[in-house]
Amino acid sequence: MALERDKHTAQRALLTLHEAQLLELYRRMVLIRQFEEKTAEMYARGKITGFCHLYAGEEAVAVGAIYALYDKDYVVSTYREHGHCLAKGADPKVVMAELFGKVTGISKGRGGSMHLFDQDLRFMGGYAIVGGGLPIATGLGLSVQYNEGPEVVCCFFGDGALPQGAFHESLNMASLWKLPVVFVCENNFYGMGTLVQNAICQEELYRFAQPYKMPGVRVDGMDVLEVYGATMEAVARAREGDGPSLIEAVTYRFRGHSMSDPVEYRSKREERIWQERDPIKNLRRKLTVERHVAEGRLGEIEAEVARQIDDAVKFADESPEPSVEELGKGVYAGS
Amino acid sequence: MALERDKHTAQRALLTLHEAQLLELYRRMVLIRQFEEKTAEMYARGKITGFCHLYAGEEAVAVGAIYALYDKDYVVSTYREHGHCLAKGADPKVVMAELFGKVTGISKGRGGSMHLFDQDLRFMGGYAIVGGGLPIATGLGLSVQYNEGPEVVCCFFGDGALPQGAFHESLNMASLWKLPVVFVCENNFYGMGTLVQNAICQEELYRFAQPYKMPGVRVDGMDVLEVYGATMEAVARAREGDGPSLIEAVTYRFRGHSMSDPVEYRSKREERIWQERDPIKNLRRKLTVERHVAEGRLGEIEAEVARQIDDAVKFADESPEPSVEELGKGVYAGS
Amino acid sequence: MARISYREALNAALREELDRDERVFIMGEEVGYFGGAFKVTDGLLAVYGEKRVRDTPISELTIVGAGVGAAMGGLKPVVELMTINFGLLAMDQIVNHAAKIHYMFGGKATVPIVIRAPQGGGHQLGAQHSQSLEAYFLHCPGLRVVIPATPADAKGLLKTAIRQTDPVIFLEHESLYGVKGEVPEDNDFLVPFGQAAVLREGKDVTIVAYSKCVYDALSAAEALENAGIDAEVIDLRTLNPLDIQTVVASIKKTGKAIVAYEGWRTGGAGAEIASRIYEAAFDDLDAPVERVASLDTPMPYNAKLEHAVLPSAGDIVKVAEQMM
Amino acid sequence: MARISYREALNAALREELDRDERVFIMGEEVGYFGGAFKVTDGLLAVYGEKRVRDTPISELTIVGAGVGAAMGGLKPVVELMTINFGLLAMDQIVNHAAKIHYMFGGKATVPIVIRAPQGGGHQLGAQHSQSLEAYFLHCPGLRVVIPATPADAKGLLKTAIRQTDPVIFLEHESLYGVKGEVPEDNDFLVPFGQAAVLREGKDVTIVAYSKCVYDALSAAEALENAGIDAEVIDLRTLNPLDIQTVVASIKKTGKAIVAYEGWRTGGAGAEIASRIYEAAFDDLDAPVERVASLDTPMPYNAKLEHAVLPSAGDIVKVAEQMM
Ligand SMILES: Cc1ncc(C[n+]2csc(CCOP(=O)(O)OP(=O)(O)O)c2C)c(N)n1
Ligand SMILES: Cc1ncc(C[n+]2csc(CCOP(=O)(O)OP(=O)(O)O)c2C)c(N)n1
Ligand SMILES: [Mg+2]
Ligand SMILES: [Mg+2]
Repeated sequence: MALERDKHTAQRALLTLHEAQLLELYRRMVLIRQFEEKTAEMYARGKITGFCHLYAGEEAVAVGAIYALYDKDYVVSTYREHGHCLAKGADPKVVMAELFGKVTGISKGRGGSMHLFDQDLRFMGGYAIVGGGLPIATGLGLSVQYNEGPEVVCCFFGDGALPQGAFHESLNMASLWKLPVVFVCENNFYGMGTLVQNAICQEELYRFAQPYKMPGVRVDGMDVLEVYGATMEAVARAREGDGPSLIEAVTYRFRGHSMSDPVEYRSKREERIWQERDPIKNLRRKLTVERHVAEGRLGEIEAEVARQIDDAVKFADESPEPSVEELGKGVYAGS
Repeated sequence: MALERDKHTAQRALLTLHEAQLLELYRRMVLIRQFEEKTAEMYARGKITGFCHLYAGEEAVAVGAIYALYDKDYVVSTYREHGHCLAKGADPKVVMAELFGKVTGISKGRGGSMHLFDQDLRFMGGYAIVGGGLPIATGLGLSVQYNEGPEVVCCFFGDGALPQGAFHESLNMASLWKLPVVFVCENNFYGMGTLVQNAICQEELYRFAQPYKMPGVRVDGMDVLEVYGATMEAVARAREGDGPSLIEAVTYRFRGHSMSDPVEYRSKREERIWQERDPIKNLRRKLTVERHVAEGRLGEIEAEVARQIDDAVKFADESPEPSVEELGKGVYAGS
Repeated sequence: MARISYREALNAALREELDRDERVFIMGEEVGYFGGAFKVTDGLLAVYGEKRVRDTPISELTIVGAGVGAAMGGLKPVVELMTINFGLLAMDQIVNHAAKIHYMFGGKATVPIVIRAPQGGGHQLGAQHSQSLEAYFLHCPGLRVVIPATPADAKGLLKTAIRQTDPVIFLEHESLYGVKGEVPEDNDFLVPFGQAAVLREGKDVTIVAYSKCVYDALSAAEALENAGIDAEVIDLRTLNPLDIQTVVASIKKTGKAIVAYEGWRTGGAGAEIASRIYEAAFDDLDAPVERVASLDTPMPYNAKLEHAVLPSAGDIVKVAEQMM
Repeated sequence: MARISYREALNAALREELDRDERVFIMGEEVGYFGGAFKVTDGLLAVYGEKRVRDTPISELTIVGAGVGAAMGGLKPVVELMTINFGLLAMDQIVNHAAKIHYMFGGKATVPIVIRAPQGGGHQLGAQHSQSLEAYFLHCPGLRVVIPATPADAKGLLKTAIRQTDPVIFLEHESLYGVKGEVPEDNDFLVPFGQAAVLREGKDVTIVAYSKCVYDALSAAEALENAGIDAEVIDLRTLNPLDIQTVVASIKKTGKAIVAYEGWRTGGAGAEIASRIYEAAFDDLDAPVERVASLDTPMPYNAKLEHAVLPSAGDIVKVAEQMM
């Protein structure tokens, strides 16, 4: 466990980041939270259908890690990717439109909640096969190295992906070739209803880094600054050509696995403990107490985000659906 | 590296095993060596075709590991499995007949060199997909545990299998469920023409055991007693219900990857060094020097094995081919 | 007889076989505490315990491979793939191992594994979660391919699958779990492999279907009746073995055939079925066999688009009318 | 023109495209130092270096997946699977990822990857090393499926595959590497996808084939000539896109068709081809389309058995004679 060192990193970030930067972290987390709350509401109202996996509770991981990246760096994600996509800079309008299945959506209504993508933002996709994104992230890392580019690839996946062969094959290949990939495991203790210790013989997931000769750290995934600090180190290493790292961010999803999960497998008490560790409240406390930011300033951000989310819903609602005539187009890029 | 301890284990085995047992180890290694030399000859003469991967040089691994098993214990192997199959007690006649594609072969001429199988011997098959045997061995381990049986499963595979997802998935599952499986990695430094360090970021393969919370040891795979000693420990553990182990046996294949490999990728010098460590000469030296076995006794064993191999070739040669009429039968076990 | 759902029928089959044979056990992701992603194994853990209802890590290749090994070790594993889409990770163990072992080891090994998997589209789950992949398994000697449409068949075929000795791919359609029907309660109610069911007799056109498309075929037949077209509907129930005789007997009467299936049109099971029809009944056909299937595109998320990709009763009606 | 082998033609195509486009690189097991298990990439490492000719660990799933990612990152990977049999480990990355990404991300991502793989039987390699799996890829929208028979096509189609923008499954037959033929030396010699080649004109029966079976079809045509039967031989060259027009035009003339392919008969590409023929030329057919294919069994090791499983020129001749 590298918790001591990381607490230190977090503290340093809190003290050295400009207020504007800290507020930006706050804004992004609030954006994700409000987006997800609105998404749940829209799902309940039947505006969104299919599988929908919310990110509420885990905001510090996406925001902390992605804030350590440059715009040109790549992000690869899973089916629980609204947060990563928004943190990478996607306009909530086009994300919400995608969830609504509209042609204005980020994937033109063809992808849905699990398959957001934006080449310009270098948000390289949400993949719905557990472990499916890791080989792709490895390949993106290879393309960067091939082009002697400065970019880094940040790949998010859940604890559930660790028993998948793809995880191990990717870590080996990335390490063997010293590819600039930061593997971020979001350990939220559950893969659907399965506790991590019922799926993996090793609960300290960062330990899997060791045989692959890469740094492995466990960080508090409810603390955006700690995630940010650890990712900064991993990114620097990757950018220097020193190869990949594994970050295990310990976090918690506040809601069920997907919108249809009644979450019967965990206790109210457990949920309460984690809600107290809410990453947004966590940063709010630090900002107001240690950096003396006025509550009002944070309130303004929240209100601003709320307007943005309302606009997103309005945009999504008013957007047209893709035309059925176009259906067969785009199966092939060529001809 | 656990070499010190294992040298000690080997020495203990040398001192505590009965002479008859040591001679049996010797006999089995000689059987495999002579069988493989004859196989090469028969291949050159066109009696054997297809892919054929010889085990010469690695005899100490199969013989040492399998001698630590009871008859009822299971063995799972790869395409380089003549040695494992013979060490598990197969009659060289039916193995040779299989290579000749005869109906008297151990797999009725349908399997060939890469697919030997005998349920009665609990030799559970040679599999030609790198990594393919590991999940199957894991499942056999599950069947033993399910039936509360005393058996252990011993699974052989090459260094080339370590970057395969199946290896990791199997180690995790076996450890998570404490299955009685002994994973024996034959690290002969090459997967076809690829050096292990060009395929795996971690050359000390036994280290992969660590995150899976199972013992991992590296042993001298040219010393049958050392392999035997390490396997005895792993088998005892498995039989006690304490779960799987990983043994990395460092060894060397004296010939090419398959009969068609001109072995251009390694140096004569390297080959010579390893030939000096020949596991058969190695045991011969110990038997004559430390246990005062007469050279003549060993010569008798060799001559006896030579007769057996000649008989095997004769049997294979004279056996009939499977009938083409039967071809479509046996695709399904039922109906 | 009891009127129960397809899901309940599967659950009943599992319970009965777990009771009947100690060697039978269930293994898969979320099959235990969660009761199965589609609740097919609901309640079984409580009754049979962890030994016989085993939750696994997310490791499809090794789940199937461990099932193969367990079967070789004398057990009768019923492995659930959460959906067939994830089964693509296990293709090596299914095609290179499960299907080959009995034959390539000279008949000395058997692999009595049942691999159950939900499949199909229609729930806006997008490109990676909506596939129907029976054609892959049909094109692999050594595997039995079972694909029931009704609750009774779901029960009877699953019990047969568990009792026999070859690897079986048992494909359930995600849209059918809630469908109800009369199901025999008899513990020895078995539906044999390789016997298609004529669900509706008719003289003008034969609609051959399986899985969810059986219902589309039946609706189409009703609609066609109003238009004065008398359709016969056949449910194949298993694709391997494939009961082409029943289909041919029908075509001798109708002279026309439509094959309806949800897989992609190109290279789907419908191509094989059509080819077999031609080979066996060329002279009896008045028109080419028509295929009604999914369009050849990855599944889009948008509901209207998805609806347009999937085959429907309406599509069958349209095609049947054009054939007349 | 130069008279070179299929293997050399592939090697030349790779060299030319490596020279032409900096983004092109090769990746796979043993492609570098070893020169490829079948020596297709022989000599390339020495010229192009490790960056562009990359040996990989044995990790099929991640080799293909890394190729997909590299393609999304702007490169043009040519991935070699040592044989298609091992490609079953990579089905998830091929079918769930490579084939879907362009469509499911709204057309914004492209995956210009070429996945080359030897396949086929005939060398006594047994059940796990002798498969022909084109049907799996044909049944997956989003993939192009290319399967050349001649050295010239091997070169021209591989170059086209590398230059275009969709994922391509490029299947080579292990028995063809040594086959020689005239191959254009022109650096811009491209063979377009979706254009079948009429290799021999005839008026009595159309033999549709691809890959190694093209040679069987040509031998059969010669043998049939002696028996007074004039066969037309068509090499499809690509299965997706599938040039059914050329086939239909031929059948309009001959009235009879045989489809010859090495995959298992049931559910193979031949079923699709036959279905398309019926759909487009039902009234022109005098007899059902005949399929000549591998028997539906795992491949046995014994040479005689293997020979009996595989389709042959003799089988085509026999079927053609029966059709007359
Ligand atoms: C290969 C594969 N197997 C199974 C599933 C079904 N499934 C979807 S999410 C999930 C759990 C994943 O848990 P984890 O990786 O921890 O991510 P989390 O949902 O906790 O973010 C499962 C089993 C899948 N999508 N892909
Ligand atoms: C999945 C898979 N990929 C590739 C191959 C081709 N192949 C056969 S043996 C081999 C090398 C394996 O090396 P290793 O595991 O070290 O075993 P060794 O031959 O040294 O005993 C390869 C790449 C295969 N059989 N299966
Ligand atoms: Mg999780
Ligand atoms: Mg090796």
